[in-house]
This record gives sequence, C-alpha cells and structure tokens, in this order.
Amino acid sequence: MNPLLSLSSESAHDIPVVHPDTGAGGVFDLLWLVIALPLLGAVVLLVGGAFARGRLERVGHLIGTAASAASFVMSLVLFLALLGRGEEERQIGQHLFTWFETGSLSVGMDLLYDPLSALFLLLITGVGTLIHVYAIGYMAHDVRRRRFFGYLNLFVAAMLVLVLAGNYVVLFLGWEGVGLASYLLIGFWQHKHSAAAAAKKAFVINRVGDIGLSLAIALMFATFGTTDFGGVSEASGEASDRTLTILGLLLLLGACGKSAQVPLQAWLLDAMEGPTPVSALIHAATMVTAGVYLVVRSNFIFELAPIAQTAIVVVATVTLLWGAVLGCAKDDIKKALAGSTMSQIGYMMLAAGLGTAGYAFAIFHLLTHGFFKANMFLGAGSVMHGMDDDVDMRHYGGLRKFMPVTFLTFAMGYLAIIGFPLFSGFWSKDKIIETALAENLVVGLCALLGAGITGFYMTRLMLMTFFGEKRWADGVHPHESPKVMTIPLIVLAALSVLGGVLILGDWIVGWLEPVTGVAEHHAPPLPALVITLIVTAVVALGVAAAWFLVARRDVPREAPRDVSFATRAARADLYGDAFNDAAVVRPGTRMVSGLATFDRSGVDGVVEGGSSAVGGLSGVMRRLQNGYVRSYALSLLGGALLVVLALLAVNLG
Amino acid sequence: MTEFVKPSVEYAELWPLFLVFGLACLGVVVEAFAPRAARYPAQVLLTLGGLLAALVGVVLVARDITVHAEGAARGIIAMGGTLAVDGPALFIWGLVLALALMGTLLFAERQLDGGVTAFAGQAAAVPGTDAETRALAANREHTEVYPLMLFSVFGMMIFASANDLLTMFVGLEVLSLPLYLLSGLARRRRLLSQEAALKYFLLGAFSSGFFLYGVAMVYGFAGSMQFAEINEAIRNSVGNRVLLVVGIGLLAVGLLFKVGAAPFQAWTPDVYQGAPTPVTAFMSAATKVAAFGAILRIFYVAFGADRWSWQPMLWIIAILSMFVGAALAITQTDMKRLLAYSSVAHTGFILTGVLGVQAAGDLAAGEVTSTQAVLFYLATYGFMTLAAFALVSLVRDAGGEVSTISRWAGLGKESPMVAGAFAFLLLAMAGIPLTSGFVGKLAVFSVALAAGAWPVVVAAVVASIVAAFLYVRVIKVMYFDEPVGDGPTVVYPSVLTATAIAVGVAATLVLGVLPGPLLDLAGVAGGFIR
Amino acid sequence: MTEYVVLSAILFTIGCVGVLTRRNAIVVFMCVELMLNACNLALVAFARQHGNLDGQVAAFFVMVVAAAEVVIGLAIIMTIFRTRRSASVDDASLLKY
Amino acid sequence: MTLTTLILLPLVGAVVTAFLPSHALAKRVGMGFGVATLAVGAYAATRYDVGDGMQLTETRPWIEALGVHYALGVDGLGLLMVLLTVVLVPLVLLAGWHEADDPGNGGSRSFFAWTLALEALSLAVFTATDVFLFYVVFEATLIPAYFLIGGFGRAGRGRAATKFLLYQLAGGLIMLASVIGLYVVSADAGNPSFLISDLAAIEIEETTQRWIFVGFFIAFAIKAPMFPVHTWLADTTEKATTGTSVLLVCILDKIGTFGMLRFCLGLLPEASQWATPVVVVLALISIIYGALVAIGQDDVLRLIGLTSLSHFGFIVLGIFVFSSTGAAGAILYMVNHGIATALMFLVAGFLIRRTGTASIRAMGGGVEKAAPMLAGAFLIAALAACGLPGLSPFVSEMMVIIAAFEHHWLAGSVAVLAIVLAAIYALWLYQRTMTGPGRLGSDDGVRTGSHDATGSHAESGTGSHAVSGTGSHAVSGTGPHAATGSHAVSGTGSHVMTDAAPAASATATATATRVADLDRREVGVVAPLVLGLVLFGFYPMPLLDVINPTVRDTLGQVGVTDSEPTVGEGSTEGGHP
Repeated sequence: MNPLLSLSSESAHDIPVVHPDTGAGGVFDLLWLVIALPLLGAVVLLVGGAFARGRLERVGHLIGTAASAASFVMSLVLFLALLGRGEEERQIGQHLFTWFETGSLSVGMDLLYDPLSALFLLLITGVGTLIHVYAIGYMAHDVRRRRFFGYLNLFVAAMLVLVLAGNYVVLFLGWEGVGLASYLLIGFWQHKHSAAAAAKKAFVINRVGDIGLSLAIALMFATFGTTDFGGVSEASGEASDRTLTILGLLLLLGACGKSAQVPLQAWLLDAMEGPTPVSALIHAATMVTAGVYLVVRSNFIFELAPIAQTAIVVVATVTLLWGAVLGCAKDDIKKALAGSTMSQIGYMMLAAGLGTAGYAFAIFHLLTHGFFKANMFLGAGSVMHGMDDDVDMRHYGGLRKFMPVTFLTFAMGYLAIIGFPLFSGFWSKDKIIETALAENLVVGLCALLGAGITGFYMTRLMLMTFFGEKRWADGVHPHESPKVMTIPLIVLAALSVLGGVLILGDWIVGWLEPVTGVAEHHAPPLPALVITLIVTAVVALGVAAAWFLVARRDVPREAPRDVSFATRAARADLYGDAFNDAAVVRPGTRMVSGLATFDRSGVDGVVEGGSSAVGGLSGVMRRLQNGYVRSYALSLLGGALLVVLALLAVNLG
Repeated sequence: MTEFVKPSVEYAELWPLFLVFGLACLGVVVEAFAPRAARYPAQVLLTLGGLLAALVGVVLVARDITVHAEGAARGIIAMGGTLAVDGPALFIWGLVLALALMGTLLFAERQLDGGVTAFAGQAAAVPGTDAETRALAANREHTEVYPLMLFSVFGMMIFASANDLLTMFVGLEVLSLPLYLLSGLARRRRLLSQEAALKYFLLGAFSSGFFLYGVAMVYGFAGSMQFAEINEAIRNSVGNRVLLVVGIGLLAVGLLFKVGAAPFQAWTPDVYQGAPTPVTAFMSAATKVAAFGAILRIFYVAFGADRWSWQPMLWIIAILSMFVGAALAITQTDMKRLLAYSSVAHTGFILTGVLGVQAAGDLAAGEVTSTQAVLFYLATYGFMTLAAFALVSLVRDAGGEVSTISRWAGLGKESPMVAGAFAFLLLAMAGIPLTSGFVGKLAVFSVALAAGAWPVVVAAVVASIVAAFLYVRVIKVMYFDEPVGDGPTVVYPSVLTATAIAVGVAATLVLGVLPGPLLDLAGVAGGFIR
Repeated sequence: MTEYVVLSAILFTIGCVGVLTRRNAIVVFMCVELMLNACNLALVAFARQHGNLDGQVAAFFVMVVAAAEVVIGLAIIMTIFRTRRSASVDDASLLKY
Repeated sequence: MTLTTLILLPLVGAVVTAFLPSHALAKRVGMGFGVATLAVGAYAATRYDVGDGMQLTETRPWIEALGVHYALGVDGLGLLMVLLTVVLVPLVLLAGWHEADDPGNGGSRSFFAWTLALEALSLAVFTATDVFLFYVVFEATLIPAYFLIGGFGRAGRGRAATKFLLYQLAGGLIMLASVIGLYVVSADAGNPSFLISDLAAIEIEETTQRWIFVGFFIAFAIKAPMFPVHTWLADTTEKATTGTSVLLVCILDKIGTFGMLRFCLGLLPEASQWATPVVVVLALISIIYGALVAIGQDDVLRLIGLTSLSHFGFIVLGIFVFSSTGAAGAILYMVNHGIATALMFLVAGFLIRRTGTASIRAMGGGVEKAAPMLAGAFLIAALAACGLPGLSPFVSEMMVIIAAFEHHWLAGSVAVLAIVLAAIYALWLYQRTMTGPGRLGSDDGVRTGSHDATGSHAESGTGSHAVSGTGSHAVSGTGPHAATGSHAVSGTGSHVMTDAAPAASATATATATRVADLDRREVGVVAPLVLGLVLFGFYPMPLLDVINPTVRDTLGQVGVTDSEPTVGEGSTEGGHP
C-alpha cells in the first residue's frame, strides 16, 4: 500500500458492540411512532385524495406539516429521555414484528435508537418540519400541493426508517424508501421531460449503489447469518479480512450511490429539477448524507477493513474536489449549491473514512451542513420565488436590497459553509481537515484545497446573486417571500450560526462514543490552532479570488463561450455524464436493441426457422406424391426392398 | 399325407362371422330381386340390423369364451385351425362391427346432397353423358354399396382372426376387393373417384403380390401355413433363415400397405381424397383396425419367437410413418388429404405400440401390455377418424363437399357445434389430454418405452410436436381466420350422420376421461392363442 | 428344387418391373397377375419340398382370388377407359400432392 | 370434497356461461361463479392446517389399468397457488368487463366461459397429486388458453395463439415421455402407479432419473418460461388482451415453477442436483437477458411480458440453489409476481384502452397529468417489478438473491444486476408513457403523424374540453378531478375522455389529450392488488408461515440442509433477546 495513503486502524477490542436494550420501556416504547406519524400523514394525503379530494386539498399541507412536527416533538422527547440515561444504556432496541423468516434466515422489523440515530432523528424531523413549513408558501400555487406534502411525509418516514433501522435489511427498506421519495419529488413536475428524466436517472444510479448494499446484505447472511447490527458487530471480529474488506467495499458502493460520491455522482445535479424544498431536504440536508450514516453505522466493519477505509478516503477526496470544481462553474444557482453539497458530503465521507477519529466529526459536519445547506437551498428557493423561477445566476444581481431577509439568512449560511470563524461550518470543517492532516498528509492537503475552492465558489454565488448590478429582464419584479417561507429561513440561519455549539467540550464526540468507540489520539503535524489559521487563510484566499474574478468585473447575462478547457469541463460536470454516456448508456442502448433484435430473429428465429424448415421439407416431399400410380408402385417396391434389406441386415449381418 | 378329415365348424363361436357373410349374400339377392324403390330401405335396415346382431353376437361370444388350453389366453382355434377366435380377435371384430355400423349410417345419409346418398347413380354411366344425367334425374343411387361393405367387413373379420397365412391372404383380398369398388362410386367428382379406385386397386393388387410371395417364402421356410407351426419352426430354427427373413419382410409389406405405413403410404392421400367421404370414413377406420389385428397376430403369434429380427424393421417403419405423415400433412390444403396423412402418422404411433412387445415375464403385474395398448389405440383412432370424416362431409357448397382447408375459415363462428366437434376431434388426434387420443398415445408410448424402444418414443414425441402443428393450424383457420369470400355452409345432416358423429365424438370424450373400462377390456382380451 | 424358386423369383421380378414400366392399365394388371402366378409356382415348389399339400391348396386359392381380382380390376379399368378414352395409368393423375 | 368442489364450480360456471343467451347476463353469471370460487378457495384456506403436509386430500382410482388415480391435495405451495388463482380470476373478469365486447373480439360470453374453464383446470393442476392427473390438466389448460389468446386481443393474435399452443404442446409432449418414463419405472418396481406419494417412495436409478428430469424440466422451462424457450411469451402477451396475459403469466406460467418444485425436486432429487449448474446458469441468463430485452421494447405489453422472463429466472434460481431461503423465496416470489405482474398488465390494459395504442412511442406520455390514479397504479406496479422494498416482490427477490449468493457468490452477484436493469425498464417505461407534456403537449404536436387519430378522438369527445396549462413550474392545471365514477367509458370506442374542468384554465398555452382516470370498476380491480403488494411487502409472514413447512418437506425429500453461516451463531431471533 502506498505509505502516503496508509491509515491507521484500531484493533478490534475497542469497537463498541451494538447491544440494544429492548426493555427500556417508557417513552421508548413509542419509538415506532416517530416513523408512524409521518407515514400516516403520507397515507392520508396520498390515498385519502381518492376519497375526499376537495377538503383534503385545502388542509393537506397542514396535515403534512403537523405530522412532521409531531414526529419532531416525539424525537425531542426521545432525545431528552436518552440524555437522561447512562452512557452505557443509550442503545434502545424495539422489535416491532418479524418481517420475514425462513429456515435460518430471519429478519425482524427492528428499530435501534442510539446516540447516532438520535441526532439524525432531530435533524430529519427538525429540518424536515422547517422545510414543510417553507413549502406551504413555496408550493402555495401548485394544484398538487397535497400530493407534494404526501411525498414529503413519505420521505421523512422513510428516512426515519433508515436511521432507526436495527438491521441492514430494514435499513435497506428505508434506503430504498428515501430513494422512492426522492424519485417522486425530483419528478414532481413530471410533465417536464427533464424532471422525469432526472428522477429516473437518480433512481437508476442509486440502484447501482444498491447492488452494493444488496450484496452486502447477502454476504452478511452468508457470513454471520444475520444482519442485525448487534449480531454483526458482535461477530465481525471473527470474519476473515477478505470478507470484511469485500463487505466494506460493497457498503461503500451503496454509500456512493446515495451520497452522490464519485463515480455515482452524476444524478445529483440533475436532481435539482425537483422543487427547491426537495433539494433542500433530500438532496442537501438528509438523504444524501445517508451514505455517511451507513459508513458510521457500519464502523464495526470498516474498522476491521482498512482497505475499504482507504477506498472511502480516496472516493471522498476525489468527490470533495470534484464537487467543488462543479460548484465553481455552474451558473444555475441550485446546481452550484448541488456541487457544493457533493463536495461537503465528500468531507463527511472523508471524516468517516478516517475511522474512529473521524466519525464524530463526520456526523458533526453532517449536522451543521444540514442546517446551513438547507438554509441556503431554501434561500435559493426564495430567490427563485421572487425571480419567476429563473435559476440562472447571471440573471440575478443586487438582490440584497429586494429581499433582505433572504439575503441575510443566506449570508449566514454562506459564512457557515466557507468556514468563517465561529460559524458552525468553521468548527466542523476545521475538525475534519485537522483529523485528515493527522492521518494522512496528502488527503489533508486535498481537504484544505477543497476548503479554499469552497470559499471561492460560494463567494462567487453570493456575489452574482446578491451584489453587483441587477441583470434581470424587464417584467421581473423581485420581492421578498412571505413570512411562512422566511421564518424557516431565519430559524435555519440561526442554526447555521450556532450549530458549532455541539462541539463545545467535545460534546458530540463524547455523545457518539457509545457508537463509534474511543479514538486513539493522533497528533496532527502542526498544532491545532495553526491548522485552523491555515484553513482560514486558505478560505480567505478563495474568497479573495472570487472577489477579483467576479465582483470586479461585469457578469454577462449570457455565459461566455470562449472559455478555458477547465471551465468547459466543469460546466459539463467534468464529463461525468459524457463518460457515463460513452461507457454505459450508448453501448448499453446498442446492446439492448441488438438483443431485442437477436431475441426476435435469433432465438425466436431458431424456432420459427425450425418450423418453416419442416414446412419447406414438407413442401418438397409432397412433390414426390406426383399422382402417377407407377411412381407410387416404385415407392412401394423401394419400401419392400428397404424392409427386406433391413431384416436381412439385422438377421444375417 | 394324412387322410382327409372334415373340419369341424364351431358355429357357436363363429356365428357373427357367418351372419355378416350371410347378410352380404342376402344383400346381393335383394339387389337382384327387390324393386328399385325398396332396395334402399331394405338394404339399410338389413345392414344395420345385421351388423347390430353381429355386434351383439360378438359380445355374447366374448362373454362365453373359455380359457385356452395353454395359459391365460382365452379363445378357441376354429375351422380346422384356420381361424383363431380369441380375445384380440373378438375385440377387433367388435370394433370393426361398431365402425361398420357407423359407416352404414354415413352410407345411408341422404339429406346432405339433396335426398340422395353420396354414391353414383349409375357407376357404369360415363360422366357427362346422357346416361348419367338420366340417372341423376331419376335420383338413382347404388344400393350395392351395402352388401359390398358387408363383404368387406367379413373380410376384415377373417383377416383379423386368421390363424394361417392362406386364410389371412383370403381375408386380405375379401376385405380389399369391395373397397376398391366402393372407392370409385362417388356421385360427385367422379373422375377423381374413379382414379382413386384405379390407384387403390392397382397398388393393392401389387402389394398383395408381395404379401403372397411372402406367404410362399415363409411356407418354404416352415413347411406349414399354420402360425403355430411357423412359430415352432422358428423356435427350433429349422429351415433356411433367408427364406424366413425375406418372407417376413414381404408379408410385412402387404400388411403395412394396408395400414398405410410409410413408405407404403402413397395411395392413402389419393384414395382418401378421391373416394366418397362415407367410404373414406369407413375404410380409414375399419381397414386399419382389421389390418392391425392381422399385424399383431402374424408378428406376435407366427413370428413372436423371432422378435429381435423384426423389431428393428418396425422401428424404422414406425419412425418413418410418423414423420412422413406429420410432415406431409403440414402443407396439405385439402382436409381429406390432411386427415389421410394424419392417419399415416397414427399408423406410426400404433406401430410404436406394436413393437413394444415384451416377453410375458418382463411385465409387471398390472402393467399395460402391447396388445392392450394397440387395441385401445385402435378403438380411439377408429372412432375419431370416422367422426372426423363424417364432419368433413357436412361442410358443403353448391358443388358438393368443400374440403379445401382455407375455405373453412370462420367456421367457428358460423357453426359452433360442427367446428367445435371437429376441433375436439383434431385435438384428440393431436393427443391432448381428456381426449381418447391422449390415453392411446400414452399407452403405446409406455409399452414401447418399457420394451426399451426409447429412440422410437423420442421420435414419436418429436413427430407428435410436428403433427400438433397441423391440427392447431386447422383450428386456427376455423376459429381465428377471417372468412374469404363466400364460405361454405354447414348442411345439417339427418339423424343418421348425426348419430355417427355423436357416437364418434362421445367415444372420443369418454375414452379420454374414463378410459378405464375399455382399457380393462383390452386387457382382459389378453393374449393371442396359437 | 432351388431352380423353381429362382424361376419364381425371376417371374416375380418381371412382374414387378412390368408394373413399374408399363402404362396401359391392363398390362399393369397382367403383370400383377404374373406376380401372383410366380407366387403360385413358389408355393407349389415348396409344397413339393416339404411334402405336404398346403402349398398346392394355397395355389388354388390364389387362382380363385386372382380371378375375383380380375373381375373387379377389369370393371374399374373399364369405367376409367369409358370416361377417359384411355387406359393409360399415367393419365389418371389428378389426385396428387 | 372441498377441492373437487373448487375445481367443479368454475367448470360448471364455464359451461353455464357459455350457453347463456346474452353477453350481459353471461358476464354477471360468470362473475358470480368467479366470486363463488373465490369463496370456496377461502374456505379451503380456513380448512388448511399449516405445517401438516398434504391436506384436503381425495384419492380414488380413475384408470386402474394404468395405475391412475383421481387424487387431489394441497400443501403450502398448492394452497398459495390456488388462492392466487381464485383471487386473480375475478379481478381479470372485472378488468375485462367491456373489453371482450369490442368489435373484433369474441364476445364476453366466450371470454368469461373460457376464463372460468381455465381457472378450473389451473386449480386442478395445482391440486393434483397424481402425475397423470397433473399431466392431463396441465395439457388441458392449453385449450382455454389457446382460445383466449386467439379470440381476444389485437391483430395477429391467431398466429400468436398458434405459436403459444405449439410451444406448450411441444413441452407437454416432451414431458409426456418423462411421465411415461415414471410409469415404466414404477411398473418395473412392481407397482404401476402415478401417485406422487408412490413415486416419491421409489429409488429411481440415476441415469433414468436424469432422462426423466430432462423431459420434465424442458416442459416446465417452456411453461415458466426460461431462456431460450421463452419466445412465445412476448408474442403472446403482445397480442392477447391483458386479462388473458394475466391468466397466462400470473397463473398458468406458475405451473412451470410449481412443477419444478413438485416434480423435479420432489421426485427426482438427485437429477435435480445434477442439473443444478446448468439450470442456475440458464436462470441467470433469463434474469439478465429478459431485463435487457425488455428495455429495448416499444410495445408496452411485450415489454411487460419480457420482464416476466426475468422474474421467472429469479424463481427458478431460488428453486435450484437448494436452500430453504431460496425455495421459500421462490415460492413467495411466485405469489408476489402474480400480484405485481397482474397489476402491471391490467393497468397497462386500462392505459391501452384509453390511448388506443400499445406502442410507447405512439402514446407519447403525459398520462400522469390527466389520470393520476392510473399513473400511480402503474408506478406502483413498475416499482414492484423492480423490487422496491416495502412492496412484496422485494422480500422474495432479496431471499432469492441471498440464497443465490450463499450458493455461489457469482450467482448472487449476477442476479443482483437485475435490480438495476429492472429499474431501467420499469421507470423508463413509466417515464415514456406517463410523464412529459403528453403527445399534444406542444402546439405543433397536434397535427403530426400518428397523433392525428387520437387528436380527432379528443375533438369528437362530447364533454367540455379541458385545457391544462404548463406555463410555470408550479402549474399543471389539471383542475380538480371530478368524482371518478363519472368517467365511465361510454363504450362507443372513443376511449379518450374529456374531463370536466373549469373553463378558466383555458388560458393555458397548450392542450393535452385528456385521458380519463380510473373509474370505479377499475379502481376495484387495482385496489386489492395494490393492497396485496403493500401488505405482503411489510408483512409476508402469513405467506411464509404456509410456505416454510412445504419448503422443509421438499428439501427433506431432496436431502439437503442449509449451509451454516461462516461465523457467529446466527441467532434466529436477531438482536433482540
């Protein structure tokens, strides 16, 4: 292994074993309600539409929001209850029913509530509820708003299943459930071809990842006979290194799909076809981070599979740079943000790939990112809302005066993401870079570079949108969004600013220790404070570069065409789609149409050909029946000779 | 040279045979003396009644028949050793008589063609001449057909129960000669009919030449015509084996010609097509039954000890017949020809049963024997073929029967009953379960497989697949093709044909659903006596 | 002894060839009769060889049968001839394929 | 007598229905018999005692000369197939309520009669415990199927029907050889009998067993169908009505996999294991090949037919990996596939009846906007086809994949590729038919090419023309949908319906062809199927409780035990002590 990429791996004994307490009682018995509430909301909204459409149209969004909010309250109560338990007792299990069972195979509908799930619960239901509220305003004019909220509730429920799952199969249920919700929501405006295509693309690429997860599940059954987190974590030490490595790589493949990591990144930018609240909730704050969750959750596997961990780090590093580059080139505000999302998830994956030392920071960054990215997406939505759904930043400019609340809240998010000191992103990203540098220099430097680029593209976005000359067309009247949309923005902005408190006293590290285990301390090559300063400096460089390149020049309404190769490549998503097209789609299409032809003429041709051959033979033979009695007599004589000769041959031969 | 002993005639067992013969003679007398108008009812009643009586007689005889001296087989050797009245013979008698009864019903049908039967008014009148026109105008018809048929039935009965080569030859000729004539008596399309008669006759005579030469050879080998003695001679392997082998071959030619096995099938389509449809129906069913009776007897009784020498030959013939019949039927455009080729294929299937003979010791208790299988198959085949041809005669237009398949398009809608019955019979021929054809196939395949003739069974399966195609094709035409132009109409027959069809279809259904009794009967018929 | 059998075989073959080559229905038919008579010869010869009468009796039967066959055959051929004004077997070839 | 009643009831129904004087009456009576059969089936299920082997048995001699018995009985597998049949048939009848009366079709009377006949024979197949009886009804099912295919559906159906019948007959005849082989073997063993219980007790010599296996397997592979003997499938589903396709693919084809379990594994265990490598490879090819070819289809029905090739590959794979997970997964898959594919076919049928074409390209998409329930049902079916968790096929697919993986890692890995391919064909199909602006979505689309026909339909529609706007992102002005009941198709051949929408939305820029949403009858068809998919997706245990004992018995017959996990004790109840 390349010494530069070699990572330390802990020995098995300090990986915590998942051993949930199923008899916790009290409020924990109602754990299932967290999922059931939004699920019920989804069912009422989607199925109920068939029965009481008119009334439901009017109150559907309220029902949806209420379901989500109730789930949030529930999560909060559970969280507090968990806080109240001793550190060793913070794994609560709930067995709802046996899902399927045959022979030695048994899968329970099991839930696991532990510190990790608890944080996710809060994030999902909390941010989810805010986005629900926001969507009330954002989708106010859409006739299918009821359905939209139904889908949103479905998503929340599925995401909760994902993070509350007690085994990999149930996790897969949630995993695919969010995929479905994502599919439905990306394609919500499916009368647009692009939306429908994007939805399908997202689903299909995710399915490629699901191959990994499915096979991982199969391998777990073959190896451990179970997929319960408890069972697997208990027995993982006994499995062979090879098995664990393969298992780790398979899980990574799954994570890559869901979290849009290279090479399965191509769907995320297209997914921006969905309504903006969807982009905020699913494609920024929650679903796309499921890959990170998966890696952290599977720590008992990855800790024993250093090669798989290395693979995570490589993938994550590539992705964080890849996404950052895309973010630089996009003029579509949502796509720029999506590139950024990719990049930030790269950071999280990177942290998760670093092992015990990084898990907590991965989750930390995941949470803060959830806040500030949701904030920014919703802000972007607010901008679009005021700009008649124009997403091209080149058509914006100087909007800060027209939508002050949006601007200010967006700015909070901006400062958080670039890692402006004391903002939430500052803490979380800094920790990741620090850990990365401690573990491996190259990776650390890449992460540092990524931070600089983040500073650049976010500043660019900020400048193009809210500063400079106004560039919008006549007839567009930018305006601030209604309260129902701005209040969530304000809340999220506050969280973006304050999210860093989680790290106070290493709280989050301690909180997650029952899940991730205690990290060995690796001294970073430089003191932590110095690293922080370097990071800040690099970010400042990026910001400055943006200032010089964007703010000091006019932004043309049309994107200039004569640009460098790098820009062209970045605009074309670094040829990710082109590669997929050339390597998979086009050969695939050719193969499929070839096979379809082959099926008809080849496989079926044998059958049809066989029958027509018999027919042809028959046609020829029937000519022998020429009507002349003498030739019949000849055939009779021939037959007689045949018979006699056959007999003679048998008897005397 | 021993002194002449007057052969004893076992009237108690043989009277159905004599009854048929007597009736035939009586028919000739009626033909000679009865007034023209009275001939039709007289002949029909005479024939029907006589055949029915003979059938009852066969049943009675069969009930009383005793166990033969040697072993399990039952029956007696009659007429000084020339006839064997045993289980299989009686079974075939009964079957032939039943088919003849149905055939008579078809012969007597007058409603289809404007009040006259399907036979020429005056066979001697040249087509297109005044004489013919007059005969037609007078609604004349040949009533000689009934005695002719009775003679033929008589021949068939002898054929199936002959216990020596000479009797068998006589039976062969007695059954054939009237059929040659009957083939040429069609009222419409007389040229074709006459041509069919000529071909049938010439080829039939040609093949009996082979048969007779075979008789001579076997006689030369064994020094006797008696089957039992031939068997003894083979067992003791006295005499010149070349003579025996050539003799077996030539005898086989004559017999296989009668059943229409490939490569002796050439006459079948032409004759089946050209002959009047009632005759075709009768002869396709009854001749095959009788001829297979003879084949079983001669191969099992006379050459049974030499099984290994003729079985391979039958393998070849069976496989050839199945394939030639099935393959050639595919491209036929005429329904009667199609059915003819189908009957060739069926010959192959029956032969599969014939060659499935095993030594009694190799059979498990309760296992189907080859005789049982063949007899059962013959019964199923006879009824379904006869009914199928009868149905063909119902589809007509102004020019008579319409047997061109493509013109049957849309028949399923126009006449669901007829098309349904025909489709059912076709499915039976294809061997679809719940029809008799399936059980028959199952029986013959299983005996062949049990005897180790798996290549034949495999070939039979493949041939069945090919054959299935042609039956399905006809059903498709009737049900799913759009009628082209003026389709033929279905003429509703009188009670006569309707009865024949109903019996055939019912037998096909019953033997498919509840084949047990008949299978048991065929089993009880048991082995041949010698 | 063998000579008779050989002769009968030769006669039989001639009959066969005649059936195959001649066009006139009557001649064809006569060739068939020739075959039957070849059989008779063989039967009689074998009867002599085996020293029993079966073969000779058979020969008589064959003659009777052959006579019957002639009756039928000529009737059919006559009808055809009257219709077609030809006794050629090749003319009667409407039924085919 | 329960099972005999179960078989006789639809048979009598078929005869009665066939001779009723009017189509309308025939439909009601036929439906009545279908429902009554369902009731008897449900009653049989209540009488069934889980885990007690063959039950509700009836045995009496039928053809003693051949050792044939009229013997019925159900085990878990049989019971599930019976239930699937009795549930699907009334739904098919309901779904095809008007279709058979369309001009060019054979009329409802015969459709209902043949369907009931097919039901009766299928039930007999699933309950037969005598090989001969099984074979008889196995072949007899072809007749009603043949007339259903040939009598109803699209042009070219006669040819498709012929092809179907010949294929099946070929398989059946090959199997006949094996059936006879079994008989001969049993006769050699001293007791000629066709009873499965008798045959199972015989030790069959290895070579013989292999030959018999080949015959059975070919027949079942054609039935199931499997690559490369599947080509009848696509032709048939393409030409037949969707109701017929449901009967064929969801019920009749199950006989193939049913037979593999009952006969190949049950009677010929050693030969089955001998053939495993080949069968597994064929199954894998079917899985991948079916999915790939499905992707390349333009005809909706052909596409759906080919997806079944892929799914049957899974079932066969599950059967032939010889583990309880695999076998149980396969049986569960049989049920799930029945439900899911039935939904897919029937909804596609509703769609095709509305658009008048089955060509994806000609349909042009855009249905979702006008008929959300239709689209929703279609989407659920599509998602079920690609094995989405939460819908029932997932569980079975997962079980099969796990079992295949345990059998050989490569088998599992190849099989799992299907989840991607399935997503492609299912969602791409959905995308092309349901989404987008619709074929009249743009102004210039109105007068182009093949769209004209339907365009004029829309013009001639009698209701008020609803116009939808596609101006801004938030708009898809379909307007409030009127109660679904009011959409009843008039039956005049104009399937393109107009919706009562406020005239105010007429300001939009483009018109869309309005496709009526599901009416009450159609919802009645779709709802139980969707319910079944979801219910068994989350709680398949009722099915598995029935399946597991059967699987245990079958595998006991074969004599294999499940492989143990490589490490850990594999606690059966998982992580909850």
